[in-house]
Amino acid sequence: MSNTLLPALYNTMRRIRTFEERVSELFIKGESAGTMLHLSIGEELGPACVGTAMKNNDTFTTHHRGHGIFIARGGNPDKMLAEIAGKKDGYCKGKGGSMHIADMKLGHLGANAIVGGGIPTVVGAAMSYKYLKEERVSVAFFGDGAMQQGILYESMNMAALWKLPVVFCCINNQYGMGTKIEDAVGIKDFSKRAKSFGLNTLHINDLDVEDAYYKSKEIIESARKFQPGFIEVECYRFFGHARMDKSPYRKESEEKEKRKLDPISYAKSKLIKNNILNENEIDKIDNNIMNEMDNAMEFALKSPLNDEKEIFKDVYSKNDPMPVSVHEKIKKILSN
Amino acid sequence: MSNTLLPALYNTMRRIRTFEERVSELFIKGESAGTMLHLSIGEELGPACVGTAMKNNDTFTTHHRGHGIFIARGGNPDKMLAEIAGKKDGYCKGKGGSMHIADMKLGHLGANAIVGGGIPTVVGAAMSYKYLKEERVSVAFFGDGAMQQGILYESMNMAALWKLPVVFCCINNQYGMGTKIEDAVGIKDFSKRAKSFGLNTLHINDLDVEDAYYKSKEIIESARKFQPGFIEVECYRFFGHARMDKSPYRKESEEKEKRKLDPISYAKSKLIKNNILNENEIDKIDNNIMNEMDNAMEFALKSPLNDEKEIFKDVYSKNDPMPVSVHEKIKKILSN
Amino acid sequence: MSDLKKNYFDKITYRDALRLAMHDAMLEDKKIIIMGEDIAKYGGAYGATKDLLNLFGNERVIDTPISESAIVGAALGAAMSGLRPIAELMYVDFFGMSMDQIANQLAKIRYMFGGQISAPMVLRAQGGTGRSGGAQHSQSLESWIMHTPGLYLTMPAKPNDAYHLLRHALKIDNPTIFIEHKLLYNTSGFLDKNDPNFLFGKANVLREGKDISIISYSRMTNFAENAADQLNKENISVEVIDLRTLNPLDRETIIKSVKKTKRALVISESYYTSSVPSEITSIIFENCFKILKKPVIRYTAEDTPVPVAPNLEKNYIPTIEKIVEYSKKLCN
Amino acid sequence: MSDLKKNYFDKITYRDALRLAMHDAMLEDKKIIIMGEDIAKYGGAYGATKDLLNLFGNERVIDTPISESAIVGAALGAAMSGLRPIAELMYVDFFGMSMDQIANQLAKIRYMFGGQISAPMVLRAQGGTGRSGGAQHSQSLESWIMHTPGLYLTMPAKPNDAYHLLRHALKIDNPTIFIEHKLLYNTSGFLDKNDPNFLFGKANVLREGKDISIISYSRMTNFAENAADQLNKENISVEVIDLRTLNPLDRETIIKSVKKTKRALVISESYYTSSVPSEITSIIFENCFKILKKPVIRYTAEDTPVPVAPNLEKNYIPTIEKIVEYSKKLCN
Ligand SMILES: Cc1ncc(C[n+]2csc(CCOP(=O)(O)OP(=O)(O)O)c2C)c(N)n1
Ligand SMILES: Cc1ncc(C[n+]2csc(CCOP(=O)(O)OP(=O)(O)O)c2C)c(N)n1
Ligand SMILES: [Mg+2]
Ligand SMILES: [Mg+2]
Repeated sequence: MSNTLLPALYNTMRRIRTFEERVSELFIKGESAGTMLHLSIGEELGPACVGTAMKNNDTFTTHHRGHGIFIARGGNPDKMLAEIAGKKDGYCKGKGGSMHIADMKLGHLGANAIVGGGIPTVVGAAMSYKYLKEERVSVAFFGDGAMQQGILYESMNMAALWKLPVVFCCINNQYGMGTKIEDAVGIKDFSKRAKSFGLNTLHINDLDVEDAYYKSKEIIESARKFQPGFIEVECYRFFGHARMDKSPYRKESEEKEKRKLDPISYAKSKLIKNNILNENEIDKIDNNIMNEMDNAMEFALKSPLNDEKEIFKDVYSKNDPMPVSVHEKIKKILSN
Repeated sequence: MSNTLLPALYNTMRRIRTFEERVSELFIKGESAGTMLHLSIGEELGPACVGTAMKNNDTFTTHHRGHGIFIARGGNPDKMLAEIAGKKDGYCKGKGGSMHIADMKLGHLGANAIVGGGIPTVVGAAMSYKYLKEERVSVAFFGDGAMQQGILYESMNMAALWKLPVVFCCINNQYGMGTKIEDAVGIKDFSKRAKSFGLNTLHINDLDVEDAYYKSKEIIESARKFQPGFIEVECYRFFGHARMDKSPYRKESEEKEKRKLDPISYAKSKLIKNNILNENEIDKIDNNIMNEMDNAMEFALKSPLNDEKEIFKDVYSKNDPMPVSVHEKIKKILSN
Repeated sequence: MSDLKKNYFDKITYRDALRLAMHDAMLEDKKIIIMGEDIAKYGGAYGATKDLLNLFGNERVIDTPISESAIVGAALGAAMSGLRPIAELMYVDFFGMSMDQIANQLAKIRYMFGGQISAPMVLRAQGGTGRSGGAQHSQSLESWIMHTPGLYLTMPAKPNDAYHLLRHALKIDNPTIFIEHKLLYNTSGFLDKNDPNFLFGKANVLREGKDISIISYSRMTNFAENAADQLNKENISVEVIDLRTLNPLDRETIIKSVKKTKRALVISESYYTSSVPSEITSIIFENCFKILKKPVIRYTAEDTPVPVAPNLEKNYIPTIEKIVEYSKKLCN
Repeated sequence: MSDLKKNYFDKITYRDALRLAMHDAMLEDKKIIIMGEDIAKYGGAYGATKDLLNLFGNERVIDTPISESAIVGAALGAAMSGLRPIAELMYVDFFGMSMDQIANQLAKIRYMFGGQISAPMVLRAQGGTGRSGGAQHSQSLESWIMHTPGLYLTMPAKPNDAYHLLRHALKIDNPTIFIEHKLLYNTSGFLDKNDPNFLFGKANVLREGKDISIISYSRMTNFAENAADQLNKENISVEVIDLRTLNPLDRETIIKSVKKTKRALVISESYYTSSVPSEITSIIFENCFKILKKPVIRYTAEDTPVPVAPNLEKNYIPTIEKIVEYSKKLCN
């Protein structure tokens, strides 16, 4: 056990939470592009442990609730918040928004707004790594909802059949929108499903991020040796599904109870208990993160809007003509 | 054990085989509608045992290789062959052909040319039976290829979640076109997959149709009590994938070997050994079936072609206008 | 929902008109069930099925797993077996997940099976831009559906039509794709439950005019009306046609109108190419070719994915100002 | 495949032109892999990938499970990660199974991700009637694709074009949907590997004429040529245009031709409504409106599912006789 691991994991989790709080603020300020903002507050453990266990060159896709994962993989909060605000300096020039953040340089093959949509991408990425003899693993992150999308099973089968360096990582936050997992599946034991397709499995169901890190690492390293894996991280979505959702479909008492299972508080206690960091040191970390995220906020708010022409860019490659605008077409017809 | 069961099962299997031989003949005569004819020769055990274990009011869908299943469920060979010939007297007026035979009166909710396409149909049918309090089971038949289609897992999950009277029945003939099952899946144990979704399972892997019948019956009756099930019947596709396919992708020696595993010969031996029927009696059964199928052939060949107007019928309900033909549309434009 | 028997003049929302239609239909016909993601407890992503769970119970109002393909397929199976399901896809963008069940199964079973069986069901979905949903949550994919024989297709713009179209679709035997618009739920208008003028498959002439016909459907109808009001002030008399159903398509009303006005502008929020607007443009040209004073103009969204940035999204689709401008140009 | 460097004049089949294109491309570019159902050992349902497994091995020629959605998705992932996959769907009818990966992912990733990445891949599929495949194995679904911005779309009619279009598609960065026709594989024609006239995105004027333009693509091009020959004998001079690519669409060639002939017939095997032919019809009307002598006619398959019965299937799509008849009527 190292004395730097838990602080690093704590730092990551705290950065995720603080980032998401800023996203919320952006929304409240009326500066977010739309309201489809899915926060990972309460779910920081999975992104932190799996994200940290991945290596530099490893790649991943995420679901719509993907901010946390990308933060854990080194995503730049400035460009992320700018993207969420729909601004020019965002990762995707504001054209993708919260649900489509991507960064090829950091191996982020894309967030996806289609439940399950980004899963086969990692199968293909892994085919490529294997063929090109690159020692990389590709990880698909998705929610418990995607466990009900057929494409997951098609992808699992391919990964097992072709022995690909792939990990499927399910962030099971107990809900798909307002539907409790019990109302969405016949049997909750997802590892059993993954095993039946031939995957290594890991089920994380407690609050110790350090422990989860070591276990995740094993799965990822097995995948690197062509034994694909599956990780389920059970957690709880502390707040509503998206920013507009007040969760009327679940009891406040449930929320209260479940919010006590906070991986960040747990890590903090452990840091203190094990004499790795003291309260002051932790406060300092938290403050640094606050500053970082304040700056990101400022960056996003200051970032300019896109030029109208941006609508037509990036549909086809730079070598090819851009689509002709409807207005140009009409002009031409009228001038006939 | 009854003394009428095995003869009945034998009869069904023999009828299936003889029917399929006629389909082949129809093709050779150049009288079939197209060449996409998928024969179930060698695979008669599954249709016979599961088809016989189902009750009168039970319903089913089949895959593209569905003739045998429908024969086992009482399908009329006259109308089936006429359909395969694309004739007016066929089950679907020749508009559906071999891959879309259906008969609502006999509970045949349709053969489907899309691998996996007919699977969720039985989930919906079962929802209906449960809601209407009808004691019916709906069975989806499909090939091993459909085990790789996501929709199967979506359907299994729904069946388990809602405790529906459904059975999923995989006729595993070891091949999907020219691809051996080993080259299509990571792990061959399909029951494990089905179990992980919450289904009762049964794996049939020998030649005793009587035994298979009793086991299938249990699964079906559990389904009737709202415990959905899964049956895999392992068998071997004796001939090519469709009528044009000479199976160059597999060794003749393999075929020879595997064709020895003939459920019909096995049943015949058992009938004789157990003194249920003697050779002569069996020959008589076989001859009757020959006659029956000869008549069906004659019926199909004699059946008239459809009128051209048939193209436009059955797109919308009888109360609604038929689609206007392209020719009518053009005529009108030209007359403007 | 206590005031069921009331008529609503100028005050029911599009959302409530839909809820009421489902409510009234379910009261009348026990074979109607509703199934979809978060339509029961949550009441639907846009609230269109709110309270129905409490009123009709979880045997008839069914939350499903997130399995679009099986949702459509199961609804189809139920429709073939004695029920009359309403299935909901949360966004039309999810047609992609279920297109086989929609286009290869639902649309074709009656035909493939020689008329033995029909699939009396309604598939509700919701489309359009306006909430920065991005490329995968903002599309208008009616063109795929209109290109699929066997499916009826309706896209109401008004609460009254939403009510009656849905009620009607729940009485006929043809599978109907019923597409709502995310920005219409909060709009309101009158509802006349006994509307003597409503006819399924008939377009609605919302404004009579003599200088130009503006033809559209769904949310763009409201844009067209707004533009027509402005144009009226400048003495351009606009005929505004709301198609309401795209299949069946009321060709007669379109052609009759353009034969009168001799000018036509087709407005849609879909992509430009190979689309519903291409179809309507063709029909008008084909039938009014000799008398048209100006070429028909189709004004649509751009042939690009939908951008998230609100400033881009706004001009990505037709704007009222531009509808006015193009109308004027056509009337020059 | 020993005669690789040869040119084939009047003797290569469409099937072999495709095989050769893949072969030549794979020799040149190690990043090209092929994946699909039964494309390796079996050589493809229509033989278009025969022998490639033996030549390039199972690391590059990959039989997949029957999982259309994951096939397209995995190819996309590989294309984003350094490879240049050719994925095959056995029938265009299976677009339905994979439409989310095609239309929501493949078509949109470049845009959604702000131009960071592209998906340089080709998705081959095969469509059309003629083998009694029925409603789920005989469709022509190019209209769905043409209605999806972000996807290039090609539908060659001739071996030479099949070769060059595929070669080109394997060099560019845009994802290309490449649709073949089941009845073209056995047809043959010339192949000039160094064809100086081939230009991607350019329509091919197969016959120059002055009385009428017949515009089509894929198998219908051959019908058009055949009709043109008959019409020629009756002194009607037909310009036959083979579009070859539908996106990009060569509007200029279409418009230029019709401006000359003043009459146009659009032929396609797709459904009639809301389709590629609607689009082309609109474009011609919009741009040639004033000089057209007759309305543009679009002659397509019927707006019904495809029937299996061979006698019905034959007249379900355009016939050469009727193309001749309608051309004459337009030239009256
Ligand atoms: C294919 C598809 N179906 C439905 C939706 C709408 N939707 C967005 S998020 C969501 C819930 C997803 O639940 P889960 O996968 O558990 O992720 P979570 O939101 O809990 O992180 C749904 C139904 C979608 N975006 N894509
Ligand atoms: C969705 C879909 N993909 C591919 C095909 C083409 N196809 C027809 S049958 C077949 C093999 C199916 O194998 P299996 O399910 O094992 O059935 P079998 O033919 O062995 O009875 C394939 C790939 C299809 N019809 N539908
Ligand atoms: Mg969840
Ligand atoms: Mg098989």
